Amino acid sequence: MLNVAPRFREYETLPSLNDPSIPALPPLPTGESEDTRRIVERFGEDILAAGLHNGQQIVYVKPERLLELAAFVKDDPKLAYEAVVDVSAIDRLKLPIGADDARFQVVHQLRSYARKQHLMIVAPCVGNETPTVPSLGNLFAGAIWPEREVLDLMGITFTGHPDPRRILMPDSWPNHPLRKDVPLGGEEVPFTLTWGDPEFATLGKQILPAESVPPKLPPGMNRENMIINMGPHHPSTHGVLRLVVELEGETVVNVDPDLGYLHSGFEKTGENKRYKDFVYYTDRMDYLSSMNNNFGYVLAVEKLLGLEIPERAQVIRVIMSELQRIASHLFWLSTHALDVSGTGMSLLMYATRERERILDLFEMVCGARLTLSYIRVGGVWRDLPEAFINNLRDLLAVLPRYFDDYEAMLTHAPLWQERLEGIGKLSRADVINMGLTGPMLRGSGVDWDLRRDAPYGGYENYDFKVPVYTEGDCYARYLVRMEEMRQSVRIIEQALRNLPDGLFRTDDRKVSLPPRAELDVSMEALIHHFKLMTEGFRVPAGMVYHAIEASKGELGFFVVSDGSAVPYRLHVRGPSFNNLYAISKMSRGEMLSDIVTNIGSIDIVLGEVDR
Amino acid sequence: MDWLNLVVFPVLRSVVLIVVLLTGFAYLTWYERKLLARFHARYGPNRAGTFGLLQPVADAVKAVFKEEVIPRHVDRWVYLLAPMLALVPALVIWAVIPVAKGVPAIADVNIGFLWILAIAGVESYGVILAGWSSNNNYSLLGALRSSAQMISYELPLGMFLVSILLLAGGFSLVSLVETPRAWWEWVWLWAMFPLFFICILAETNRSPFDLPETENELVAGFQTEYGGIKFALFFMAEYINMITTSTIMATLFFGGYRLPFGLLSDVVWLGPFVLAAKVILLLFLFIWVRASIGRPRYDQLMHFAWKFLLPVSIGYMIVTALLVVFFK
Amino acid sequence: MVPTSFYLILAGLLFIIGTIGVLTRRSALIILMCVELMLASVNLTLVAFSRQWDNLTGQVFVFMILAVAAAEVAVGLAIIITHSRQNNTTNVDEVNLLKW
Amino acid sequence: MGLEDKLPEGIITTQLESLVNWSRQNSTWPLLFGLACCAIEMIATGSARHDISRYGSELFRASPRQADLMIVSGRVSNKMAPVVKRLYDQMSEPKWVIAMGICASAGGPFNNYAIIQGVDKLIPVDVYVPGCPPRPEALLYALDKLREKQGRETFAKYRRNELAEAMLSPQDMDSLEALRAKQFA
Amino acid sequence: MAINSFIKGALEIGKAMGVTLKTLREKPVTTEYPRDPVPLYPRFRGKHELRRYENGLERCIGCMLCEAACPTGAIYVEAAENDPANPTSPGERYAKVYEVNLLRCVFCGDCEEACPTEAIVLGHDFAMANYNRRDFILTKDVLLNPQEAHVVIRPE
Amino acid sequence: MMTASILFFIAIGAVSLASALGVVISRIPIHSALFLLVNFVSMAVLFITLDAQFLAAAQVIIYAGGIVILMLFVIMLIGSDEIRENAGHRVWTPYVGILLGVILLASMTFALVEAGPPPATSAVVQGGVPEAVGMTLLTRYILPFEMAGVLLLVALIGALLLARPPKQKTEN
Repeated sequence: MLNVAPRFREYETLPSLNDPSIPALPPLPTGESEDTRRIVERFGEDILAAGLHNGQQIVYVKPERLLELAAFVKDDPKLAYEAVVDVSAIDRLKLPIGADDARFQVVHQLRSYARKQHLMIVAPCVGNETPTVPSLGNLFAGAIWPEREVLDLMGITFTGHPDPRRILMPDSWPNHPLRKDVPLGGEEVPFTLTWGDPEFATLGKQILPAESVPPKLPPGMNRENMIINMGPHHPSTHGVLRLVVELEGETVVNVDPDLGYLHSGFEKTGENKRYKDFVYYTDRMDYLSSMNNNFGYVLAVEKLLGLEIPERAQVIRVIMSELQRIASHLFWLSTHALDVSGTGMSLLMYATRERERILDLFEMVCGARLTLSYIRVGGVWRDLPEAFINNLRDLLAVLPRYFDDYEAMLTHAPLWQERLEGIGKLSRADVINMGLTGPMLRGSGVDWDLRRDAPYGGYENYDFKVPVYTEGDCYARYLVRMEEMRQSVRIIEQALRNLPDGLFRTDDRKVSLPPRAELDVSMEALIHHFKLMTEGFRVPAGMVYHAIEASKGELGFFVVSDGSAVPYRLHVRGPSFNNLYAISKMSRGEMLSDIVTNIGSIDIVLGEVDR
Repeated sequence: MDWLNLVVFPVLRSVVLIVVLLTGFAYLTWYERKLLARFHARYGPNRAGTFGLLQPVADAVKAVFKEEVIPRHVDRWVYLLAPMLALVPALVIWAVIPVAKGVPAIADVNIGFLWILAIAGVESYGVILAGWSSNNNYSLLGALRSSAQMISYELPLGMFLVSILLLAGGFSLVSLVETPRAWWEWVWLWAMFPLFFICILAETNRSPFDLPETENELVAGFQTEYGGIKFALFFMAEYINMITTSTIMATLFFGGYRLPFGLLSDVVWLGPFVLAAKVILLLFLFIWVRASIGRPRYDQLMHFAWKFLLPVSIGYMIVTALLVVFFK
Repeated sequence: MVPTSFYLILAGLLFIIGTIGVLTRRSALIILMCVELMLASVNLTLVAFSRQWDNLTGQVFVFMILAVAAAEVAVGLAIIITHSRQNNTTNVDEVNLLKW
Repeated sequence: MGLEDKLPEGIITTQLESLVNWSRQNSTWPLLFGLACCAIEMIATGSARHDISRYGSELFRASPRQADLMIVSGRVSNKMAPVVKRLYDQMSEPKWVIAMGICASAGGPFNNYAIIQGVDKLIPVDVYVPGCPPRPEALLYALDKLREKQGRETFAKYRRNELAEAMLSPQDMDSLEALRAKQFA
Repeated sequence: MAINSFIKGALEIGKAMGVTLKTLREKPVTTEYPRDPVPLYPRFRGKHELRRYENGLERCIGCMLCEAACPTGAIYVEAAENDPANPTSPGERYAKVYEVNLLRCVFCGDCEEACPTEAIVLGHDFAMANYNRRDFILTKDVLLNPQEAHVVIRPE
Repeated sequence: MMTASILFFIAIGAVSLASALGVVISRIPIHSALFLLVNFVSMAVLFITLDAQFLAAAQVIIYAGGIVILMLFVIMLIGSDEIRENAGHRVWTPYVGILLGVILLASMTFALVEAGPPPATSAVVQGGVPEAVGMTLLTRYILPFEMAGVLLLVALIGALLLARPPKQKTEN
């Protein structure tokens, strides 16, 4: 009916300097570690491969023994992998795999907090069109939601899954979008050339009908009680989260989160964009701490590239990351105060007022307020402007005073304390089993901070305290975040003291643009410039999971490269997504108002939850 | 002459009063928005007229010319009745408040205190019926909260009123203002003012006790389904209630239309201005509290009423009775 | 001055309406309301008589009735709530556990 | 519609019209409705530094029945589309829509299966704001643009429901489902 | 003890009210946007502009590198051979069509970075809101002749 | 003035009768409660015409401010579904009810007619003011007054016990 103008321009049609190579499989792990040896000893033939790859422990296991392996690594005191932090899957359709090789692989990321170890378990799925694999959901609560996500986006059936429903896409969605045979979708970008096309002729005038289907009652809910739909349009769900709440009086009997109202296809988009382009997309995931998102993504890619980063760039990254953490926490504080305390509450304005000053600094450095994409592969976008350091010093001098003001308004205020203390209680065992991270973890007595326990980006050089509270309630999480802001100020101060001179991005011309001055004098620089701008840089085939401590928790990027300039598989482990799982457990048996407190306390950003 | 006294004067007075109150309401919204803005370190409305002084006019005209929607799922009559029920008590309570020496707003009845109590009792109907008739779960929860909250806080409020009544020795508000009081009476009275103020906050659904409409939990609570002029009526009711209760507090605690130490007590026309000044100061308190204090949870609010305020108010009443018996 | 008989007639009519309500309606809540209606009509006669005979006893009686009414409503509503919680109805016809 | 339906046409109406338009310009209450990144900038617009309250628009109403302006701040996903439409339908006339940011305006960088490529496929948009996300000042500028538009409105528009006429007739309409199917065809 | 905690709570509330009162005395931090200019930092990236050389020639040589670099495909360039007698740009080719779709642009600055001749730059104009979707295609005309010169040549 | 006050009385009386009928007739419990409220308020007005201001205020405070709100609360709590009035068995009750009512009405009319008009009102009671009622209550009728207090207390406790949710097995 409607004709789409045939004007698609692919990057490949542009002059590229050497041919794109044939996609390669990520190489198998080599060598071994103590843990993999122990696992191989126990499971023998059923371990397909085990060892180290990019410095990570990886175990490939036959699907029929996956469950057993998971139980073993969980319970064995010498392994003690207590938590599943992420589950993802790879559709290997476009990779040169053998005919009898499984098309889908499920990848689990396991974490041992006691031993500070990370383990990746990969299991191929049985069946290529309707793949199945055993579910770890009964063993690790933290696997339930990620598995639902894989089920939804990849169409992999998890046998024995406690709650096998779609999670992000509408129930009626026709396909599983992350499969490689499903197109990206979207529409052509109009220019004056194509404005006349029938597709665009009706823009702004054609109002499409969109019937809303009455939602199904989630399992386990009783119609006799009052069912309340919180969201997707609700002031306190921090975006478009929908919570189906079953109430008895005002007591919450059951909560069922319904996600996907902001599902924007980040992963699929990432698999269709060059590595250099996806940095811009990471901004828009957790839009409150885009710096951290950039950081995490860039570190993962750099790990694949095996790139060394100049010292100055490292320090700048830390400064930015910590500033972003403060900004994010300030925004959390303001919205949390708003949720708990009401619209007139001044704290909303005060915390955003200080946040604006940080955003000013960002604008000065990055030219944008929110979507910064400042941290790039190989370093940072530009060097710090001259005035930046002084402005930052000024800000750092006053920030602690502002924090004192906030605490004067909240910390011991009786109403605030009463609203938060004992609300949303989570025990230490719970948070670990549910795979929660960040302040959720530290508020429940787990002394874990990736910056300290798995240092990245030079964090090992800084002296800072990781606040830990054992109460596990909203008040403890509040205290954790307040203290984190103060610690971030400390880190930035240290970083400012030791800010070295030097390059702000690597001079490896394979990934980093040559300086503008060189373009006019050096042919080689010009070639690099053209190549980086058209094709981007190539990343060696491999597989990596890299996690950083973002302001909301562990932000992990799982990247599979086939050697080209576009990621083959790009999965994001968003802290909000996994943390949000706890909302049901936190809110059950509490009051309706406490749901709001709990959401605020989890500190979710829907862009990251739904991706 | 009878007719003049019985019908014409009261009607005239009510008209004047209503006009004053509506203007007061309009500028209270402006006052609140401006003041709240300053508490928040910003400017507040300044586009409509100088200093945004025409802002209330814009709001009002807009509300009047907004489409009137009656959702299909509501209980039509009750839905339409509710905003009026919310507004009327806020207005009629004024009947007994003295605004100047010898000039009650409408009438100096000998049951002034009881009148206040009685009207406070029916105030909650608007909210409750709005919540119920909207046929919306959020509204219903708001209505339930409202009814429970109002009943709970009416008890300590009544106790406090009775205590003041004991001190005053009569039901008339005029005589309450006119009777001179000993210094210890004032001190004893003021000691209880914060608690009385808390009750008033709860009765007027003002932040931090705005639980029936808690935006962050119940979307807009009982008024979720109301828009246009009907919503404006609720808005009006809330703000006129603020003015009314401030006036009551000014009358009960701060000598109403009288200046301290009996200054200029013969200048009758000064009365309304003195009263207005006191009211504005009290309204400042309302807004200041809103800007500074978080909101409790619904059950905590109830606990506070029953487990703290009620016993304290009963104790206060007993002590007051003893004081009156032995010292007065 | 309105003659007392007017008040009495009004009270009587109200009382009868209340009675009819109690007898015809099946919802426990509405029956309770109708009982209140009857009580109120009695109050009216008492106050009217109090004025008629210039005697405050009538008003004191009304005061007592108010107290009784409050107590009655509290207990009655409590019973209705409990019952409706268990049987999910307020229909008095279905309250027949004691029937043999 | 509201009162204006019952008014005769004439000079008084014109005078009234400008009064009403002025009032609408100065008391545009937005719907408290945030979607994605732009919502954060929308909140920032309300914050002390940028202070949308100067326009009389700080009363973000959570209930669509009390709101005049819908700021679609962020990307609208396929799952969200019916909700957005429903919210818009629940707002009472006169109502306006600002598509804040490029995602709401045209899909922005999310040229993919999940995002509706422009919210104007669902609801009529009055002002589009480019930027990803637009600065708070850009939103304020859009608000100024909207005020300009509000100033030009007439009662007749609502009386004759010109808005509806401007839209295509139902048989020309394509449904969201069809659009979706086309993407995967 | 209830009374005791009440008094303590009252003190804390007093402290909170003190903080707000303190702010009341301070000057608001608001920037009165349309009246006062917005303080923008040099690196801020707003509306696109095409630059010329001082002699009036266009800088753009139609290399289409910006189009390739754009992560969202918001730029469309069609190059043509320069008329040697009356060149539009100093190079061999120039951009016959140069369009930016503002509603797809994320203002990331990659085009600016990619451009070898510094022809396309992101200016400081952020007031781009408009009524019609068709108004958001910046044609070469518009790009070359911005209403006000917002161009900031960044030192880097 | 005589006629004016009688007209006033008739108007209020009509309101009160109509609202009473509304209580009985209306199908939706909330509407019944609202009619009840109107009835009580009109009753309060009648009390004022009878010089019983204190009682009028008390009527509003207790009935309107307390009882009806409580009823509304309960109706909202247990859901205000309409009750099937024509429940299969016992279809005859309404008719018998109306019949009984008519009989009652007839007998009362008869009694009134029989008794003839009561003597014209003699004194103007100034006893409606709170002071007088209070004095009477706390002197002559102190015992009933105290008893009423006890009654209310007992009712309170009773209501609490009755409405307490059935004990569930908490904690599992």
